[in-house]
Amino acid sequence: MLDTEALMRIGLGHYIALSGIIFSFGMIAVMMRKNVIVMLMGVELMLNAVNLSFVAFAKEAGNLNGHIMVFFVMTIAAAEAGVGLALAVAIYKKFHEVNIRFFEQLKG
Amino acid sequence: MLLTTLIFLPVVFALVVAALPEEKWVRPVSFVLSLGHFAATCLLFWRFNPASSALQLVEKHAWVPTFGVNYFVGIDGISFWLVILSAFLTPLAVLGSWTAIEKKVRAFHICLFLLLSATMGTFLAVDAILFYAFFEASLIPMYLMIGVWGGSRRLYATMKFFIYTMAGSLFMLLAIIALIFMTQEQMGQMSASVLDFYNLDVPFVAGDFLNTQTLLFFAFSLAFAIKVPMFPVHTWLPDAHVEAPTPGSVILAAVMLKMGTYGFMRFVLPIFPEASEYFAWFFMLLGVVGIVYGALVAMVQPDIKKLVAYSSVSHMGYVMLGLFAMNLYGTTGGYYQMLNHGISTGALFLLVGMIYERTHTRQISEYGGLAKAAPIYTIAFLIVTFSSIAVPLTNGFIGEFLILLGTFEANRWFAGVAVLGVILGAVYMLWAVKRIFFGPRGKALGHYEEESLDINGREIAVLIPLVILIFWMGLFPSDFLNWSKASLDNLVQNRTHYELKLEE
Amino acid sequence: MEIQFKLVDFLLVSPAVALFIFSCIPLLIKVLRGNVEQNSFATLIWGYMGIIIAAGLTVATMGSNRTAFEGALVFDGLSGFTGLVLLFVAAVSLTFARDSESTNDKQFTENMFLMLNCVVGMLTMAWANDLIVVFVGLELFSLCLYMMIALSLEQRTSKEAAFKYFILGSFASALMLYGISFIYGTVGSTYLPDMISAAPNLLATNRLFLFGFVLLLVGVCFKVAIFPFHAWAPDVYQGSPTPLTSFMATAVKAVSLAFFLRLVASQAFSVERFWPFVDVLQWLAVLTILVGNVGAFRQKSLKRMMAYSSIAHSGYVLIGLIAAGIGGASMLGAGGVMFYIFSYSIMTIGAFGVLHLLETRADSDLTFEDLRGLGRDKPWLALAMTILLLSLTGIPPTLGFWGKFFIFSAAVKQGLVWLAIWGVVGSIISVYYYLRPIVAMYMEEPTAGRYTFELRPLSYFAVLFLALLTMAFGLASEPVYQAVLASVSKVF
Amino acid sequence: MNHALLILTLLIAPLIGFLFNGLRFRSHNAYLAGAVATGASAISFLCSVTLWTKLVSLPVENRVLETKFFEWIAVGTLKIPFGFVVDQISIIMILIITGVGSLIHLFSIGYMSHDERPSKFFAYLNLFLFNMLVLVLGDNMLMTFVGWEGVGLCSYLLIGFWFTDPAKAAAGMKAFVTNRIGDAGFLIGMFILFFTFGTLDYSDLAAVVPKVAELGWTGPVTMACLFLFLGAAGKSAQIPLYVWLPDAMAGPTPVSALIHAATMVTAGVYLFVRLSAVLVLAPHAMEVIAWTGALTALMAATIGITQWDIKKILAYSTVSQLGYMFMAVGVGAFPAAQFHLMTHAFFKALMFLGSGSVIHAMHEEQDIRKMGGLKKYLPVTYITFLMGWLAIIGIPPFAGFFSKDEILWQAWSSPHGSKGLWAIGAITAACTAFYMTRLMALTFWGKSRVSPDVHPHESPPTMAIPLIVLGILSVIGGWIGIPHVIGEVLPGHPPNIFAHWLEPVVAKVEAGHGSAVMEWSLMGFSVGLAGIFAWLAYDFYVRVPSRPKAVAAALGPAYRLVENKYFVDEFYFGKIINPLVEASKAIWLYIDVNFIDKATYFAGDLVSGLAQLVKTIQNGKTQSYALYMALGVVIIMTVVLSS
Repeated sequence: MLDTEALMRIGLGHYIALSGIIFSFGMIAVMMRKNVIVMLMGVELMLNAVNLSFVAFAKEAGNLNGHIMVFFVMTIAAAEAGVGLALAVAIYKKFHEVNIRFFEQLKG
Repeated sequence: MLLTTLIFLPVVFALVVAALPEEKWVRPVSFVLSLGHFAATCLLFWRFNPASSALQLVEKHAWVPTFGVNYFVGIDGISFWLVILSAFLTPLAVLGSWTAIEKKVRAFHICLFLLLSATMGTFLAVDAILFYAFFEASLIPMYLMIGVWGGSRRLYATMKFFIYTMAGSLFMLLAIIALIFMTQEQMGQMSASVLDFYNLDVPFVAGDFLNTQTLLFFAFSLAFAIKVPMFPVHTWLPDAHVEAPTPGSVILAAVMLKMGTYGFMRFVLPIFPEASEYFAWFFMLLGVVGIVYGALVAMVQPDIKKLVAYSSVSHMGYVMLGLFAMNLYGTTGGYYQMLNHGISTGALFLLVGMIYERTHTRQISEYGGLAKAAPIYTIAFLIVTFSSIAVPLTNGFIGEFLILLGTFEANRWFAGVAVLGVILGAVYMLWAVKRIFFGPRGKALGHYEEESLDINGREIAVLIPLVILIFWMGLFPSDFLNWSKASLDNLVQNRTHYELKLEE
Repeated sequence: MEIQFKLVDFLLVSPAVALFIFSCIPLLIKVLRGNVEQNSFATLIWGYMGIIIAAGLTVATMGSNRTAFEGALVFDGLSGFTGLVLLFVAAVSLTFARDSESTNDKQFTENMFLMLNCVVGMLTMAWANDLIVVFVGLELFSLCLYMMIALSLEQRTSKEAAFKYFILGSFASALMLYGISFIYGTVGSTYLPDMISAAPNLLATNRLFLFGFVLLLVGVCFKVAIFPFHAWAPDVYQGSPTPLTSFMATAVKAVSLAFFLRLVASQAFSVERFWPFVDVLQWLAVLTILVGNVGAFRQKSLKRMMAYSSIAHSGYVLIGLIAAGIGGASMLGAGGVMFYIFSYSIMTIGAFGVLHLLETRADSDLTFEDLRGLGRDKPWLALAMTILLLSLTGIPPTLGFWGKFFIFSAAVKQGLVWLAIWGVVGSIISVYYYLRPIVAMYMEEPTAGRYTFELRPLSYFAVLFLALLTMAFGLASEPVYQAVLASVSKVF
Repeated sequence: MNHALLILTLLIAPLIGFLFNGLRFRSHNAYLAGAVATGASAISFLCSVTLWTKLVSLPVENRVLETKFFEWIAVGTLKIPFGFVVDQISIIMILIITGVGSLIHLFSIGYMSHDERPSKFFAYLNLFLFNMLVLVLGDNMLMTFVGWEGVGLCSYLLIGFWFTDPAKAAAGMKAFVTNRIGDAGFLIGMFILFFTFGTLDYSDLAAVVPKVAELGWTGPVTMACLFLFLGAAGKSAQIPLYVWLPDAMAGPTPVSALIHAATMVTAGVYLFVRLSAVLVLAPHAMEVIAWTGALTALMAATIGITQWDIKKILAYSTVSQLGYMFMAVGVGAFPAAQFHLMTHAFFKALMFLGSGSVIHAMHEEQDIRKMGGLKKYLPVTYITFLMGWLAIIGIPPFAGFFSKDEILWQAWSSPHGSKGLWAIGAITAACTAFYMTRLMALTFWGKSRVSPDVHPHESPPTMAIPLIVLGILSVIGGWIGIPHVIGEVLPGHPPNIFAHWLEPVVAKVEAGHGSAVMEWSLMGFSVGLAGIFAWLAYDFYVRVPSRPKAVAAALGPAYRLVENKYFVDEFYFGKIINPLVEASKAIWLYIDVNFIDKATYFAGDLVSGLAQLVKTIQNGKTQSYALYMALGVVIIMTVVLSS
C-alpha cells in the first residue's frame, strides 16, 4: 500500500533529489551540447541546482549561511555568465558561429 | 680545510678559466692549474696517517640539520688513492686533449674542472646525501662532455649514459632516506652520516627477499652496479666511451667507474653486512659473467674504443669479484685493480685518442703495420697492453692475482671461471694488437711516411707518467697499498660490525 | 546576530586592499587620460609598489595567528608563506607580462589590474577559513585568469585556451560548490574549523558529508591538475601567453595546494571510513606522475612539455599531501609540500621565463629545435635554463633536488614507499625530456643567426635571478625548510 | 763479491743490455748491439760460474745461496719477497741459460747482421735472458711465475719479430695465448698449494709438504699438480698445448735455439723438478704426466718424420724430447729429467744454430727438399750438426745417449713407470733416429738439389764458434751423468756426478726394480733400434730416394694424417677458436645489442607508447575533458561510497 502521505510531504530529500537531477542535467548539457551558449546555460543550471540545495539545507539547518552562500553564488554566476558571453561573442566575431568544434586546435 | 680546498679549488679554477681574456691561454692555464691541484692533493701524503684506519682530516658543518645532513668530508685509506688518482689524471687529460678538442675549448676545460670537483667530492664525502649530491653532480659535466664534444652518435650515447646512471641512483636516494629514518629510530636523532649508518642494525631475514636490509642493499647495489658497470647493466658504457672525446673517456673510465666500486666499499659492504654476505654469490656470479662476457664481446669489436670499453667491463668484473670475495686478498686486489684499471685503461684511451687524431678512424680493420709507422707509439701501446692483460711486474698482475687468490678462497668454482678472463684478456688485446700494429700496412695509414705517424713530445710526456706508474705499481705495490692497508684490513676484518672512527 | 568588525581585521586584510588600490591607480590614470595607454614601465612600477607594500604588510602580520571577520579569514603561517610566494610569483609574472609580445600593447594596464586582482583572489583563498570565502576567492582569481588569457594579442589559441579553461573551470567550480552545499547541509556551517572538527565523526557516519567532502577535494584537484582532472592544463598552458602560463602554473597551484593542505590537516585521511578515498588518492598520485611525465615525453612544444611536467610535479606534491594527511609524522609531509610549492614555483616560473624571453611574436610556440644555438648565442640564458631544468629534474644540489628529497622522505617515513618508487620512476622518465632542451641548446648543430635580438633586460635579469635562487637555495635549503616548517606548524 | 751482489749482477746485466739496446731501437748497428747484448750475457755467465764455485765450496747439505731484495707482495698471510735462490737445481739452469745463451747471442751477431732492427732483436733477447733467470732463480712460485710470464712475453715479441708478415705475428700471438692457457692452470695450481700449505715459498713448501703428507691430503695436491702440469704443458709444449711451438719457428733462428729449444720450453720440467717434493705426493698426477709426456714424445716424433721444413722438424723434435723429460718427471726420475734437459739444451741448441747457419747460407731457404749435399759447402756446420745428430739419436758416448737411456731405464724400472711407457719411449727413439737421419740425409748428404742461383757459403766465425762449442758439449756433455752400470765397467769407475749433485734437493722415489743385466740389455736394444732406423732412413733418402714416396703412397690415409699433424690445429681452429669467435659475435649481437639494449629500448618504447596514449586521450575536445572529470568523479564516488 502506497504511503501517499509520505509522498505528498515534501521534505529535504526531495529538494536534494531535485537539485541532483538539475545538476546532472547541467553537467550533461555541458558535456553534450555543441553550442557554446547552451554549454554556458548548462553551467548556470549546475550553479542553480547548487543554489537549490543550499537553500534547502539552510532551511533545514535553520541558519543564514546557506542563504548568504546563495547570494554569493548568484553574483558569481552572473560574473561568469558575463565572461562566458564575452568569450562567446569573441568566438562569434571570428567564426560567425558559436560552436565548440572551433576550439580543438590545442591537443596532443 | 685541506679536503674542502681540494673539492672546491677546481670550481675556482673553472671560474678562472671562464674569466680568461683569450682562448689561447685556456690550455696552458688549465694545465698549470690542474697541476697545481695535483700538487695540493699530494699534500695528503704528508697530512694523511697511513697507520690508522680512522677517518682523517675531517670537516663537518651543518647543512640540513633537520635531516641530519651535514657537509661532512673526511679521508681514509679507501678514498685516499682514488682522490690522488682523480687529481693525477686531470692534468694528463688536459695535456692529452691539447689538440683533440678543437671547439669550445674554454667550456671544455670548465667542464673538466667541475668534473674534478664532483669526483673529489664523491670520494671525500662521508655524509650520504653529500655523497649523493656529488655523485649526481658529476654526471652533468660528463653529460656535456660527451654531448658537446663527442662523436657522431653523441646525443644517443650521452642520454643513455645519463638516464641509466640516474635511474640507478634515484633508488639509492630512497634507500638513503630510509637509512636516515633508521638512524632516527635507533639513535634518537636523524643523521645522514655514513659513520652512523655503519652502526645501524638493519634488519635482515635470510631467504626472504622482501626484507629491509635486502631491499636497501639492492637499491644501493643497483646504483653502483650501473656505475661500475656490471653485467647486465653495462650497455651504456661502450656507447658512452665510443662517443666521448678522449679526455672524457679517460676520466670516465679511470675515475667515474670507480665511483661505483667505491660505493660498494663505502656503503654496500659495511652497511649491509648480512645481505652482502648472503648475496655475495650473486655478485660474484655477475662479476665472473662480466669478466668472461666482457672479454668475449671485446674480442669481436670492430672499433678500438669499443674494444677498450668492453675490456673495462671485464676488468671491472674482476674488481667486483674481488670485493665480494670478502676476504683480505680479494678486497685488496679489488681495490688495487681499481687503481690499475684507472691507469691502464686511462692510458689506453689516451693512446687510442692519439692515433685517432691522426688517422680519423677507429676501425681495427683499417689499421695494420702501425708498428712500423709509429714505433714509439707501439712501444707505449704494448706496455699498456701488457699492463691491461696483467703480465707480472706490471700493475695489472698484482690486482688480478690477488683478486683470483681471494676468489679462490671464497669460491673455487668462480675462480676457475674467472681465470678464463686471464686467457681471454690476452686473446682480445693481443689480437687487436696484431691487427693494428702488425701485418702489412692498413688503409688508415694511407699515405703516411714511415714513422711519421709517431707521437710527439707532448704525447710522450702524457704517457711517461702512466708508464712509470705501471711498472712502479707492479714492482712495489706496497708503496701504494701501505697507505690503504689499515682501512682495507678494517673493512675485511670488522665487516659485520664495521666502524670508522674519527681521527683525534 | 551581531557582527563585529574590528580595525585590526582591516589591517590584516590590508595586503589585499593595497593590491586592489594599486591595481586601480594606473587604470584610473588611463581612464582620466581618455583611455590612452601610459608608459608600461610606469604601470609596472605601480604594480611593483602594490606588491611590495602587500608583501611588507604580509610580513608584518605574519605569525600573528589571528582570525579576522568573525573567523572567516585566518592569518597563520601557512597563509602568510603562501601569500609571499604568490606575491613573488606575481611580481615576476608581471615583469614577464610587460616584456611579452602577446600582452604588452594597449592593454597592459588592464592586464596588470587583472593580475593584481587575481592575486587578491588568491590571497583571499589562502586566508580563507570559511568555505564561502574559499569559493569567492577561487572564483575571483579564476575569472581574472580567464579574462587575462583572453586578452592576449594572439587570436586563436589564446581564445581557445581561455574558453576551455573557463568552461572546465566553471564545471569544476560547480562540482566543488555542490560539494560545499552538502558539507554545509551536514555540518550546518561553512566555517572551516567547524567542518574540520566534525569531519572525523561525519566521515564515518554520514554519506552525504563524504560525498560533499570528496567533491570539494575534486574541485581542488582540478586546480592542481591531478589526473583525471588534469586535461585542461596542457591545452590552457600552451594556449595562454607565456607570462600568464608561468603565473598560472605556479600561483594557482600554490594557493590550491595550500588550501588542500588545510583540508588534509583535518585528519580526514586517518578516518577508517575514508581510507578507500586515500587509496584512490594514492593511485591518482601515481597516475598523475605517470600521465604528466609520459605526456611530456614526446612533446615538441616546449610550453606543452612544461605543462605536462607541471602535472607530474602535482603528482609528487600529492604524495606529500597524502603523507601529511595520514597522521603520524605529518609535519614531514606538510613541510615537504610547502617546500615543493616554493621550489617548484621558482624553477617553473624561471623556465617559462626563458621561453618567454625567446618568443619573438605573439603566437610563438617554441619547439626543441628553436633552442638550437642558444648555448652559443646567449650563453648566460642557456646556463640559466640548464640550471632550471636540472633543478626540475631533481639533480643535486639544486632546489628541485631538495623538493623531491623532502617529499620522498615524507613518503618513506609514512610507509608510502611505493609512492616514492613511482615518484622515482617518474623522475627517471623526466630526465629524458628535461635534458632534451639542454641537448638542443648545446649539442645540436645551431641554426645561424636565430638569436641575434636583444633580450629584454628586466625579464632577463629576473630569469638569471631565479636561476641563481635555484642554486643558492639548493646549497642553503635549511633556512627555507625551517621557514616552511614554521609556517605549517600551527596547522598541523 | 758476496752472493747477493752476484745474483743482482747476474740479473741486472741483461736488463741493462735490454735498456741500452731498447732505447736505441732504431739503430742498425748489429755489431754494437750484439756486442753489448753478448757482453751482458757473458757477464751473467761469469756470475753464474762464480756462484757455482761458491756453491761447490759449501757443505753438501747446505748448498743454498739466498737473497731477498725487497718484499714484493704482502697481503694478509701472503708474503712474497722479491727473492732469489741459487741451489743445486737453479745453478744448473742458470749455467745452461747464460752459457748457451751467450753462445747464441754471439751467433746472432752474424745471423742478424743484415736485419733492419738488430738492436731491437738484441734488446728482446736480453730481456728474455733476464726473465728466464728470474724464472729459475725465484725462491717462490710467484717469482717463478713472473719469469714464466715474462719469457712468454719475450717469446711473443721474438716470434713476431718480423711482424709485417701476418703469419709470423699470428704465430707470436698463438704462442702467447696458448701459454696463457697454461698460465691460468699455473695460477690455479698455485692457489691450491697456497691454501693447502699456506705458502708459495719453495723451501717452505719442501719443509711443510712432508709433514702435511702424513695427513693424507693427496686430493688437493693431485689437483694442484695437474693444474701446474697444465701450466707446464703450455710452456713446455705438451699435449694438448704443444701446437704453438712449431709455429713459433716463425721467429729468427737464434730465438728458436735459445727460447724454443734450450731454455724457455724446459721451464715446465724445471718447475716439476723444483716441486718434486710436492709431486711425489700425487702419484696419480705423476701417472698423467708420464703418459702425457710419452704420448707427446711419440706424436711429435711421428709428425717429425713427415715434415719438410728444417726448423719445423727440429721443433717437433723438441716437443718430442720435452715429452721424454716429462715422462722422466712422471716416473719420478727427476735427476734424469734435469739431465736430459741439459744435454738437450746442448744438442738442440746446436742443431738449431746449425739449421740457422744452413738457412743463412741458403738465403732464408728452409725447405729440405731444396737442399742436399751441403756438407761440402758448410763443413763446420756439417761436422757440428753431425755431433748433434749422433747425440739426439742416442749413440754412445754422445750426450743424448746417457740422458735418454737413463729416462728409458727409469720408465721401465721405476715403481711409477711401466713397460708400456718404456715401449713408447723406445718407439719414439726409433722414430727420432729415423727423422733425424732423414734430416741429415736430405740436408747434408746425397745429391744437391740447391737451386742454381743460390750459392751456399760457410758462416762467419761469430757463428761458427758457438757451433763448435756446442758441438763439443754435445759430445762430452753426457759424461757427467754416466749411469751406474756403465760407470762400473769403465776405467776409474766414473760416478753419476749429476745425480749426486741433485740428490739433496730432489725428492727421492724408492729404488727401482730391475737388474743390471736388464739395464744393459734394454740399453743395447734401444741403441740398436736407433741404429737400425737411422740406417733405414739413410737407405730411404740417400740410397733409394724414390722409396719414401712409395711408402707414403702405400700408407695412404695414415700418412696424410701424420703429414697434417693429426689435424690438431684444424681441430682447434675449427672446433674451438672459430666457434668461440662466432659465439662471441652472436653474444654481442643477441645479448648486448638485441637483448639488453632492446630491453632498454623496450622501456623507452613503452613510455613512448604510453605517451601516444596520453596524446590520444588529450584530444583537444573540451567536452571530452569534462567527461573525464565526470567519469573520475563517478568512479571515485563508486569506490568511496560503495565500501
